[in-house]
Amino acid sequence: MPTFNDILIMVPEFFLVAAACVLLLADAFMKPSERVYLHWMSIAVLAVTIYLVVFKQTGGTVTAFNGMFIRDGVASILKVFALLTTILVFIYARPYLQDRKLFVGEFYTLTIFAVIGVMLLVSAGNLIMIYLGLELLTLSSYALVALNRDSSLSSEAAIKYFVLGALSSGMLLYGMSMVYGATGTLSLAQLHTAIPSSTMPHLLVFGLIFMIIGIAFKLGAAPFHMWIPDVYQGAPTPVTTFIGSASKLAAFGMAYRLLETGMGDLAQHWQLMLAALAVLSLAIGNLVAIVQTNIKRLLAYSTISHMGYLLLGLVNATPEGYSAAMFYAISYALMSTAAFGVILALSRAGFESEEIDDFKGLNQRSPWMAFLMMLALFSLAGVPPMFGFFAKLLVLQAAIHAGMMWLAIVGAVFAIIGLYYYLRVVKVMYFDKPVEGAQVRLQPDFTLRVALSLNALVLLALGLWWGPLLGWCKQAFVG
Amino acid sequence: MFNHLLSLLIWLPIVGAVPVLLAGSSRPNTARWISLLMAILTFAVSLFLIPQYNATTGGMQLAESHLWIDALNVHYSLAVDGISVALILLTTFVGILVIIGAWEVIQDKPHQYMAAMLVLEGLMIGVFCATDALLFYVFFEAMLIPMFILIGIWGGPRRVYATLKFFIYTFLGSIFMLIGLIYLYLKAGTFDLHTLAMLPLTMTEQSWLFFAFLIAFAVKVPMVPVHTWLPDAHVEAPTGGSVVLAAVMLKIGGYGFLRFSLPIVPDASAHFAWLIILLSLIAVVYIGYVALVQEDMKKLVAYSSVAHMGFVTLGIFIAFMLARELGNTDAARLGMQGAMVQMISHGFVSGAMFSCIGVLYDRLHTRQIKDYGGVVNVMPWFGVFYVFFAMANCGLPGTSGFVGEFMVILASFSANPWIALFAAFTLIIGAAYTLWLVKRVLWGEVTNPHVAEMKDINARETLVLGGFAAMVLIVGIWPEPLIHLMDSSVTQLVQVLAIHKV
Amino acid sequence: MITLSHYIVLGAILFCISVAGLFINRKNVIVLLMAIELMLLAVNINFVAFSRFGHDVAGQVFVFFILTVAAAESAIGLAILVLLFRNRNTVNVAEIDSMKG
Amino acid sequence: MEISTSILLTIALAPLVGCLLAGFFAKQVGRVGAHSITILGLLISCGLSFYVLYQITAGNAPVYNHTIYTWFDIGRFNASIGFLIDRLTAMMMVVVTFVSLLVHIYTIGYMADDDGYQRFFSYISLFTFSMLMLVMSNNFLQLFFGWEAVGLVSYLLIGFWYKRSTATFASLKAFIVNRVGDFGFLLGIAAILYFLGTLDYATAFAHAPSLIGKTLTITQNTQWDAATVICILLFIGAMGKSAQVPLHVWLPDSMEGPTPISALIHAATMVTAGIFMVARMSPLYELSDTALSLVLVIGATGALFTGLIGIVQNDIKRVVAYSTLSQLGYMTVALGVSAYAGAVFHLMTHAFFKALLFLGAGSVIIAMHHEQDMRYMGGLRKYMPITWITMWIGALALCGVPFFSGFYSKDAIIEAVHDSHRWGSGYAYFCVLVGAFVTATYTFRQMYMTFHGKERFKVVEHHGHGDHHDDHHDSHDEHGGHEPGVLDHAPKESPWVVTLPLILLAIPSLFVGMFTVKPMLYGNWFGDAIYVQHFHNVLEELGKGFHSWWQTGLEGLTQLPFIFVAIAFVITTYIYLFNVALADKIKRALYPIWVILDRKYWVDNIYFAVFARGGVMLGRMFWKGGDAAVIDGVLIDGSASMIQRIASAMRRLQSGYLYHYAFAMILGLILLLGGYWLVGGH
Repeated sequence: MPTFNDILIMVPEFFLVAAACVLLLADAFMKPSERVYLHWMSIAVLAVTIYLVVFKQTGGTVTAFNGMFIRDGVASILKVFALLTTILVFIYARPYLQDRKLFVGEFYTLTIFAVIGVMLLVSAGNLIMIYLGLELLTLSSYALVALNRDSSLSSEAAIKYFVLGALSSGMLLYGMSMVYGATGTLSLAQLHTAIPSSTMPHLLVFGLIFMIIGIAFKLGAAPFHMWIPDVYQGAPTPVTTFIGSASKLAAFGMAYRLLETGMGDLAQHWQLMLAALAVLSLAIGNLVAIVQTNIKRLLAYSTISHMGYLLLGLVNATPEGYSAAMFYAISYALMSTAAFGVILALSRAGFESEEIDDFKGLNQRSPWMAFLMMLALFSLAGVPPMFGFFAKLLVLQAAIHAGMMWLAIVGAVFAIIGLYYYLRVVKVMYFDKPVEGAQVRLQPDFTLRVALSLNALVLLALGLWWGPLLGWCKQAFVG
Repeated sequence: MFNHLLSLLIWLPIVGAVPVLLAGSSRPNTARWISLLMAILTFAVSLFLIPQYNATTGGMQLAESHLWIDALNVHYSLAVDGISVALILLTTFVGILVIIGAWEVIQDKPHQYMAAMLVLEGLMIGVFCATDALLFYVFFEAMLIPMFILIGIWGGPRRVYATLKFFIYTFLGSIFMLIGLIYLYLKAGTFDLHTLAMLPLTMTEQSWLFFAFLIAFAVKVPMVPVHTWLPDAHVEAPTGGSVVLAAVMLKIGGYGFLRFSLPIVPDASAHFAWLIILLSLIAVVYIGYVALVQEDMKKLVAYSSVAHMGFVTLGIFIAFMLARELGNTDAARLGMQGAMVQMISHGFVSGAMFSCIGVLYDRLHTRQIKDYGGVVNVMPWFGVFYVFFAMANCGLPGTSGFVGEFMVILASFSANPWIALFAAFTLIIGAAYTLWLVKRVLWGEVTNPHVAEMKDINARETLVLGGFAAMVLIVGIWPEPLIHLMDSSVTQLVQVLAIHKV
Repeated sequence: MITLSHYIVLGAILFCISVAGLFINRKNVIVLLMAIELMLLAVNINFVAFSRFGHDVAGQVFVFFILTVAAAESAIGLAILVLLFRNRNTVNVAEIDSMKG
Repeated sequence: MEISTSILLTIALAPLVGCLLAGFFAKQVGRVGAHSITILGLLISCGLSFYVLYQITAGNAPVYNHTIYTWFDIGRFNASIGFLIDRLTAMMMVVVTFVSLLVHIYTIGYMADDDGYQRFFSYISLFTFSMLMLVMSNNFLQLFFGWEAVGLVSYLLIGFWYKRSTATFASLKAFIVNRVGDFGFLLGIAAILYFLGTLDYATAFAHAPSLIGKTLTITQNTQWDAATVICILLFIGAMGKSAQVPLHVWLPDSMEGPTPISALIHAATMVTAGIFMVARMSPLYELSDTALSLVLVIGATGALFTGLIGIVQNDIKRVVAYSTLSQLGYMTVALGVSAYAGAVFHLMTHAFFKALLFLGAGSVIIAMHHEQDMRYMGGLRKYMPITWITMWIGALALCGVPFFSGFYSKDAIIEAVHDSHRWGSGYAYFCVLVGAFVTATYTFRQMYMTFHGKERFKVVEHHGHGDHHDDHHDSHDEHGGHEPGVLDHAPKESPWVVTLPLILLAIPSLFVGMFTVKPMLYGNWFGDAIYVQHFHNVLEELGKGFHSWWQTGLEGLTQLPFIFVAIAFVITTYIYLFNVALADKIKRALYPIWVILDRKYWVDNIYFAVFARGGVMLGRMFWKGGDAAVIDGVLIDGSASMIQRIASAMRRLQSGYLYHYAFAMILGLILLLGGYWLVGGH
């Protein structure tokens, strides 16, 4: 029977659900001019949730509702960073939304619901919870992508996302059903113990394959990546930022829960599969990014390649590998928020600032913004001493440790190709002359500037001192 | 202060770049003076290395070590031996001249230029101090960013191609080294270079690691056939960028061989020494011919850099042949010392050559040899320096350019007369391309009316060229202090490379 | 005698039809929504069958959740479809290709 | 009493100080200041050199051999800067500083109108410093330093008139050809270090006998004798510096430089460095008959064949230049038969009379307003008697007419070759004997064409510009637009600063042989500085027949070389004084031979085509073919563009159609299932 203790364990989630409802109600009674309060309230709510997550994290693994919900270090770290990036998304989004008359309560509530989905997903202890968390996240995301109702691109992106998302969750479910059939349980913990004694190993692996497709889709690993470029491009940029950051943390959490917590004993099978997906993602992501002219699309392909690197960590299938992958997910979330943050900061009403050419000569017009973007790009490219380099270092190490030297070499080779397109953007910002008439916003909103500066500088700071974060990640998986 | 001398040296210019940047484009002179002050301060601090470093005992000294990344057992550990001290002094010295050299030349965003230079200087010093492989790698790669910016913003018309080529080429090389380092870490559980040197490795492992290190450092040196980024980078880089690139950055490749290939994979290095020696000789002969026909002054000097750096790699790897196959450790030391002196000397000589070309470029805005001719008619003092540096470039005794080449040739004769024969070919081809350049640029009648309007070097330029000239002359006439500084370190290296790991 | 296999095969067939519907259909987006529903039904059949034959009720509980979520999913799907039609005046799948490459 | 280090340092550094002051403070010190400072430096240097020579010979000072400072010290190898002063060095020091001093004085007159006055003084002082470092060295490192430093100054001085493209070309050529020699020289030094483990002369010579039996592995089956390898490599260096065939091509072109340096560097001192070096290395050369035979043959070839070219030259300086080549050949021949003392003796006499001939030629050139073509001269003796007489002294010395200094040295060489049994000595004897005839022919031809016969120039008084001295600097190139053979005013004798050196050089050209022949050639005057193995020692054999300079002179009158000279004298006198047209007739009759000589055996053309053109072609091939096409084109840009193409192709997969996206997912599913079936399904 559920006890009060179960509720206590889930306090952050309960608080956020309640707060989301309150915000939804509040929005209904607010005048458009007062909506800025909603903005700050949302941020405050997320901040309080972070506090609750951190405060509640007592160490060790705690479960609630008969193992439906797991609260452990992994979940807490992922939650903290998901909430944190969401706060950043909110701060970056406000001027953009205001300029486009999209500054509506739905954005906040839907995003918060999506975050709740993230939190449930990473804490799921049961296949049902996985499904529910995932659907809460994705359904909110579909709506968010279509937020700009007048945009033809947004609706196209939304329908593509929706159809493919539904297909992937259908496959995930189909896989779950097979695994359920082979083991007779939906609980991840029981699954773990039931797998070795299962009488239907093939069915189990079939189920695993379908589930991996669900994970790969969420991560955006090739060949299940096709939605990423279109959705990244079509969605309003703040939504893209959210999908590119918090959502990826959730995808990592889901992968960890399903593959390790649930199907850890099948590691020998899924390691190779993930390795194959990693190679494909690295190749497609890095190569196709080279020919992009739209920076959102470029970052979309870069996401695909980064997910390839993340898989390099997962392939290891040891706590060390998971911690490397989580470290990578966190670094990626921070880097992509920073990169999209700059895009958001520079866009104005009627001007999206999403073509690479719009960044021409940025160093002349706004050296600081150019510098921040450069930090983000070098971090994404994995150039020391940026944060992104150490993340890559760890996943390469994980791959080598797993005995897949070839995979690490593939990763390294594609890192070189990847470097090219990041440098191309730096080149445009620093070495090209500004185009006449391309008027990006040069004095962005104050809070945005502060937050963005912090965000980008953290990439440098964490590059110089990333030990504690790695320590937490390791501890989360070992402890 | 002496406990953290090395940290101070690294961080002083990097932190010093912040006020320079803050001075902004509206106060260029403030930015210039601050950066000059920082450069001089760094040089002054680096001078303390000489009394603080005990050259007679050798070994790594002035060590600092702090745990950096607990979870990965990475240390922020710094230490220097004689070779590092020499290279650091070279870096800080060139650092000052580069700032002075750019004084009025860089008019576009001088604060950013100066800041990039200072950051670059700090990072390069970091490379020479790091005794943790990962820390080394971080400095090694981070260096690319300011250089990328320097070439890209203040470079010539094809700067984008050149700077991208530079960055990607170097990155390509080093990423394989990173994989090698990770492999080593997984075996040893640490990135500490000293521990890695002690790590037993099979021949197969060593061979793979050797090539991983080779590609990283070969690109940096650069060795044939991965040298083609250098001419492009040099041609497009602003003068200061070229100077730093040639004077210090290339040395990092040679330095890397000493710190990584030699102690960690000595058997593979010995086994493949023939390959490096072959490539070095190709660099001397083949690149010499290529340099001969260049039409762009900077390209010519860039190619000559490749040829001269061939002596560095030759000297390092000839030591393997001498110490291992022939047991001639004294000759091995001679070769290794020659390589080291050549590194320092090439720093001064190539830096000076590029500064000279910069002086010409600032006046005529072309680097094509055919646009010049008869420059000495209008710029006699410049002519003095130019001829002097040209002579140093072709290794005239009495200039620093001679010392290293002389020692390497002497040592390689002891290994195999044929190697010495090809190496000594530089005497002919080096003189041919350098002096033909001098003939076409300096001598003759003034044919281009723009040349006739050129003014002789001003006090600032004289200071820069004079600084280089003084060092070239001092090292050339009396190299013993420099050699003494590095001798015990070189001796230890030679002892290390004679030890078989398998 | 209808065995577990029959149900599984039925589920598989339904799943295949739905998948085929997704990528063979080049006309109407609404057909896609139907295919998705069909896929979920295939999953549901699997769950129910496994639950029945495995004597475990959890599978059937899952089916309830799936049905509920599917309803929400359809609602959102249709809403997006409406939006798309409003912006494009078409729901033809072959015409939704303004973003590519 | 040992010579003090400070005296030696003063000798070496005084010219350097002069050079720096005159060079870097040219404006401040002015013209007078520049020549005063440098001449003062040279006076000190020269005076002290004489003092050192006196101490060494008469004062019985011991041989000085000390290190000044250490250059490097690595393990058992060390190199240092230091001086070795024995009789050989002392004699060289005197020759160098004395000729240099005279050339300094002469320059005051010769370069009076030149813009680069101070620069010139600075250079020649620098040269003196470098040359002193070379001869005073006690080790191979410093030898190489001096060796290359004199090369540098030679480069600077040949290209002194940097506006002339011929001059800059000649300077480049000289430097690079010298570098070819230095290439061998450096390898020779490396070989010495390898075999003997030291760069110090004394140690190396002491260990020289240990070379016997040692070999150098060239290929697996080829072993070369160590001493031979060392000596040949060192001799390659000497071939470059002393302009021996086939590295002689730079010396005639070096006449593009001002005449004083032709006298100083390209006749008296620098070009004899190779001879000096081989003599200094005699303990090594004595170990290898093969190397000495090579030296002999090369020297003999040069002595005859370069002399032949001199006969067809019309440029007054070039005649002397080819004569220098030929005389250097004589010295080399002497080395080749182990008559080192003979070589050095000839080096000394040659330094005097050849410097005299060059300076005399320079004096003529001044008078002719920088016209150097002898076809526009003639009959100058009445305008410039001092030059005329002194040059005749030099010419007779050069021809080896008895009692002149050249006679004693040259005759000794010819006799030594005659007595030698070394392989190649027969050929060498033929060469030097015929060479004597050739030498006399071109020398008398030159003297007649210049000073005797009809005047072949016109004097046209120019008006319209005030001071004609002003256009002199311009006239350095292309003769200022003058018509050849047309002078502004009549030639006149040069000023005393020019003629004084001529006279001072004429004295030793005339007398030095008589007084020094006995000790230097036969009296073992050099002591330990030169080492000859007993059974090679041809001079010792000759010495047995030597009684006095007077008797030798008288005997010389009846011997074959002098008879050749006499025949040459008769022929040339007849042709150039009495039947001028005959010269042209002979030329036409022997046209093919004339062409061969005029084209200098096409050696220059072949070198230029093969090494210069060929080098540039090779470089272009490497550059365009190797670097640009293969490495950059195929590997770098090629892979980049291939990646770009792949990317463009892959981009098309992202078609924008939902059903393709879904299909991709199904493909992924099939891939995973298929992979499982293939890899782990069993």
